Amino acid sequence: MTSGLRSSTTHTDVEAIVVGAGGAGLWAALELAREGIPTAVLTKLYPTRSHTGAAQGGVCAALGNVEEDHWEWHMFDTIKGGDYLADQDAAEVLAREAIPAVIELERMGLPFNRTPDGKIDQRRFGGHTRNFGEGPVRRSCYAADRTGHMILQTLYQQCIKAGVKFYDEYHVVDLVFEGGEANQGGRCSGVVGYKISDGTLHVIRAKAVLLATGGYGRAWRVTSNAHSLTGDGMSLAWRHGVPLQDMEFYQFHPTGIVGIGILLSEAARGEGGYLLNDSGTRFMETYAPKLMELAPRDMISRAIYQEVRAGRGIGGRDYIHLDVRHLGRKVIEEKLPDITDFARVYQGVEPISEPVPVQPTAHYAMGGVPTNLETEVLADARGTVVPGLFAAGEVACVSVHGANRLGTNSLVDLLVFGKRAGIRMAQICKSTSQPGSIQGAERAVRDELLELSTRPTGVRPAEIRRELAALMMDNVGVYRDEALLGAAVKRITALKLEYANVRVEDTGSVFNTDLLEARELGYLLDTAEATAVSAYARKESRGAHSREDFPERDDAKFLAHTLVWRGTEGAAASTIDYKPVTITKFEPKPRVY
Amino acid sequence: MSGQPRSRQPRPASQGRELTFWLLTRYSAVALFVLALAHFSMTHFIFDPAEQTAEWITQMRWNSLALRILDWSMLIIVLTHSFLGMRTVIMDYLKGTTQGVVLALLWILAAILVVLGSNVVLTLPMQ
Amino acid sequence: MTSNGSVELKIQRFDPERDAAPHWQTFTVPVEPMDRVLDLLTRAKELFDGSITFRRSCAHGVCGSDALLINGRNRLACKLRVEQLGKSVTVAPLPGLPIVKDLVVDMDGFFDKYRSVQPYLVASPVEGSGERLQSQEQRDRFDDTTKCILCAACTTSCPSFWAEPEYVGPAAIVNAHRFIFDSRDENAEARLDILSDEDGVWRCRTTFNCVEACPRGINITKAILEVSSAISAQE
Amino acid sequence: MARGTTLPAPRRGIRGAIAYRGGEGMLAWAFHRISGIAVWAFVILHVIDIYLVGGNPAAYNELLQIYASPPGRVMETLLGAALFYHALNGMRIVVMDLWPALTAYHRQLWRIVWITFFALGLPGAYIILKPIWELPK
Ligand SMILES: Cc1cc2nc3c(=O)[nH]c(=O)nc-3n(C[C@H](O)[C@H](O)[C@H](O)COP(=O)(O)OP(=O)(O)OC[C@H]3O[C@@H](n4cnc5c(N)ncnc54)[C@H](O)[C@@H]3O)c2cc1C
Ligand code: HEM
Ligand code: SF4
Ligand code: F3S
Ligand code: FES
Repeated sequence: MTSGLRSSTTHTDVEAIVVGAGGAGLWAALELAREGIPTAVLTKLYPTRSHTGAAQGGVCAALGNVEEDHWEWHMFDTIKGGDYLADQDAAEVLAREAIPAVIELERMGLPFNRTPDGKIDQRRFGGHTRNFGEGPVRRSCYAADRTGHMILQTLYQQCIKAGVKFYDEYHVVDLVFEGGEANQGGRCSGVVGYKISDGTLHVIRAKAVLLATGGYGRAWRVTSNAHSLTGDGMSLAWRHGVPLQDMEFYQFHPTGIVGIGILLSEAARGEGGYLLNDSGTRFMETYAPKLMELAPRDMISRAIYQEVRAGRGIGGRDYIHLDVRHLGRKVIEEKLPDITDFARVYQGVEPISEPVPVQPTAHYAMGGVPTNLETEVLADARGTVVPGLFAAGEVACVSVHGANRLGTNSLVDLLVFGKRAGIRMAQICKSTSQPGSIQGAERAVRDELLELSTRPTGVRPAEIRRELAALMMDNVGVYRDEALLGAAVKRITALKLEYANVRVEDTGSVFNTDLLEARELGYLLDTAEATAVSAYARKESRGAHSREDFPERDDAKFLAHTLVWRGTEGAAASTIDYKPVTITKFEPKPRVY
Repeated sequence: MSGQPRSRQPRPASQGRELTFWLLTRYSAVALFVLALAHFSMTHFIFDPAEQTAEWITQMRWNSLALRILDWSMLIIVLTHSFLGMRTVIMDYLKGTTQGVVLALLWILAAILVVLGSNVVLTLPMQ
Repeated sequence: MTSNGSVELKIQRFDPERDAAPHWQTFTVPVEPMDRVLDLLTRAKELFDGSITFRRSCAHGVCGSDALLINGRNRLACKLRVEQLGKSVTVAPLPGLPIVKDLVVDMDGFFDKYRSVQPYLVASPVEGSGERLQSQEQRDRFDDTTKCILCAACTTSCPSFWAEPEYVGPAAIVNAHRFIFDSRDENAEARLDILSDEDGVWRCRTTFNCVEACPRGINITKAILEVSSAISAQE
Repeated sequence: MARGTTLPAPRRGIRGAIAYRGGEGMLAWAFHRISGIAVWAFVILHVIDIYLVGGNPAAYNELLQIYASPPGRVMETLLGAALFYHALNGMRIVVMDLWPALTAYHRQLWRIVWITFFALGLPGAYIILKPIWELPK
């Protein structure tokens, strides 16, 4: 009987492991290489395929190249944008270190657009303001409409230059702990990687392991996220006793292409595009009379839902129109080339003469694996560090984004905390000794994979995945309430049971994507569960989390981060705890724009 | 498979040979654009092939030193250009030892043609 | 959305653990109005045969995972609407690279070539805490070639590459160009040297298949010829 | 790489070129190569026959009869066509080599090649072929 994996196992020793080669992972790898730490970067995609490359908008840093700007302003915007749930010490680090990080990127060769005097050019972006909210400021550094692409390329190039060792197309299927799980004081001592091209397992031992695996947007049906964003890092850590933080805060971007969710960037509205309902009215008048289409993402997404729910979606269906026709051909083609291209290719719509159908699309996880400012993973609300385990990028929750992330701040997060991760890991590698032998550490996951790939009958993973995605869209979407969330938690638990019976058709050991997709579905179910459970427990509305049964923000009870631990296998009972928000400079105020 | 593909080995610094060949092909192409087309027009449009017997050629065309020099330089340029071109074609479609053998034959052929052509254009006595 | 009927999806299959040679398999796949070829492949995998193997990630033409030979041309499956192809769609792996399984090819050689042109900025350190200066004109000089997503559609569409797999190929040249013409870089000479060897730029025969295949609309041939000119200017 | 399995040979070389649906550029290249090889073959012949002008004039004149015969003229016309196409397209390439920006207009250049080819080539062919029906048999 053949199965998805081969019996041989390879053992390797390094000092540091980076899982994931998006912006966060690459920068960490680069710092480690600079310190001469033997490092292995494992990534299930070729590094340049990582989703960091999809980011268009830009990366904010208060360089003040085109007008006055200060990191304190950036910090304030980040905190207010996050509805005061962001940890303010973290937001300060973010805003301060964004500046040297962007400069360093330039020095690494990133081709930023330039001002007339040759400096990095900057433009406006939603939610970024001058003097604590007085008006928009030009803070977003950009490279045409492909800033993320250029960040990814530049960091990868520098890694090549530095001779970083990549394990391309290795899917990390497990973390290895010694001395107990994360919540039992255990230390992370390595990972188990599955080499996609030949189905062999690779056990790699190290003193420091970084999770930089990105988000889990594929849990929703309509999403801007890549097929590969399945919450691997979050789920693997969760399975080993690490809690997940603030999972209920998931950002929906208001303007995704109907049905498939591909993002039409905020630039369309920045340039003056309208949002219209079925009767052709600019409905944002009712919801944000001052800012109209430039209100924050969470507000607009909610407004769209309200319209659709009131039957004012286009043709009574679940989307509205983004209209840029009045901007004229020149503006549309020159300033919004991506949107024009996407609308043409993916919808067959000509934005110059037709309005573009859009709907909110699942976009970004504010929550994730809890870490401190040094990117060390935390085991509990008291801040106990899990030795050897680190997290940075979208997989992590530091928390800088609080309850709602501002545009461009995710890229800043990758750079600042990716770099910090590398530096901290290098320190740890220099000051600790190699963990004990991890021979046989792959046994558990080998059994799981074998079981999964040799089950003779069962449902197709695609069926569960489809149902999960629809469920998350309907019940754990923009608007939530007790009934929806309760039903979601129940259904996810049931789906997890069904998942125990999925059948993988491909029995080969070479490039078995069928097996890996089934495995990824398991990660998605975990992250979906954590999200639904956390959302159910948070009885207030804050940032991206909108409870119709609790429409107000409740600072008295919920100015706190949610931590959720995974229940034992088969049981839905996850444990929840809360930890206080760090407030340094800015007292929480109502969030009005 | 024998050894590593070349792209994984450190690449030797270029000796400039490929560049030279590339440039030679371009320069000779431009020259030929004039020479070869003029030659073809002369032999086919101005005169008719039927008129151009061996005697006619020796008496009329090669009675002028200028025309002889022209014909000879064209011979050399055409041979340079077309044999460099054939080298490319051969290197594209034939590999390994076959390639080496055929290329060697190609250069021998080229040398023979230079000798044959020069022999008649340069050494035939003027009338 | 309402169903639009179905199309014949012909896929080149190859399982190294079972097959001696690639063969074709046809599926009748239901299709929705805005479907792209990637949606068809995904649906065929979900509905009919989980072992159909291909790479994909971003699903909107920015990661470069799913360049395939579709109806005789190299295209990104996620950027090509089925409706533009008619009722029959034929999908094969990128030509000229070893097949690993079904539509997945071995890209190692491709990335080796990319790495061989030193695709990274080489520049002496700058003083102070600020950025290097560069005018927008200097920046525009190499804008086109910064768009590359390393999808390999170009290199594997090139007759010169099919003829000589050691040809460094358009993708690598594009990425060398990106640095050769960057005013901040100080390593142009080394890259020009690399690209002037037997397997370098001279193998380009201005066939333009690469340009037509490039999902990012890069004028690759122009970049190649600019590198050739730079080499001849340097000598 | 998959252990223990040989990778199937990818489509390469001439077979790859035939299977791929290239555009104008690929056609231009294929014609250029074919015409180049054809003209090269003729050049070999031509150098040998010219050698005969000195070496064996009688033999040369006999050969000339073949060239001047109707089939010979058709052959010469085809040769002229190959040379003319190759020359025009060769200039198209050289022009782009010199001014890479012109690559953006390679299709237009390709069209110019064909317009010139027919505008000058058809009258040329007429002149070469005319004797077939005008000369006394
Ligand atoms: C369409 C779109 C546009 C965006 N635009 C912006 C913007 O303009 N500005 C902004 O600031 N943010 C933007 N974002 C958000 C931002 O791009 C992402 O949050 C960020 O890129 C995440 O980077 P990362 O390094 O954490 O992970 P990613 O770039 O997602 O990389 C994840 C890496 O982990 C690897 N990996 C995952 N699982 C495994 C596993 N099991 N084993 C091995 N490897 C694994 C993957 O191979 C990959 O290399 C956008 C997001 C999207 C979807
Ligand atoms: C008269 C006899 C000629 C012969 C026998 C000849 C032959 C050839 C051959 C065999 C090639 C190689 C084709 C390839 O690499 O695919 C070639 C290439 C070329 N020829 Fe000619 N040619 C002739 C005349 C011309 C003329 C008159 C021109 C142009 C004005 C020309 C321009 C070129 C160019 C530019 C190339 C290079 C093509 C490339 O590198 O892609 N040739 N020639
Ligand atoms: S140049 Fe274009 S076709 Fe070639 S790898 Fe880059 S993006 Fe793909
Ligand atoms: S297809 Fe090949 S021949 Fe040149 S123009 Fe492109 S690299
Ligand atoms: S899936 Fe990313 S380019 Fe097609």
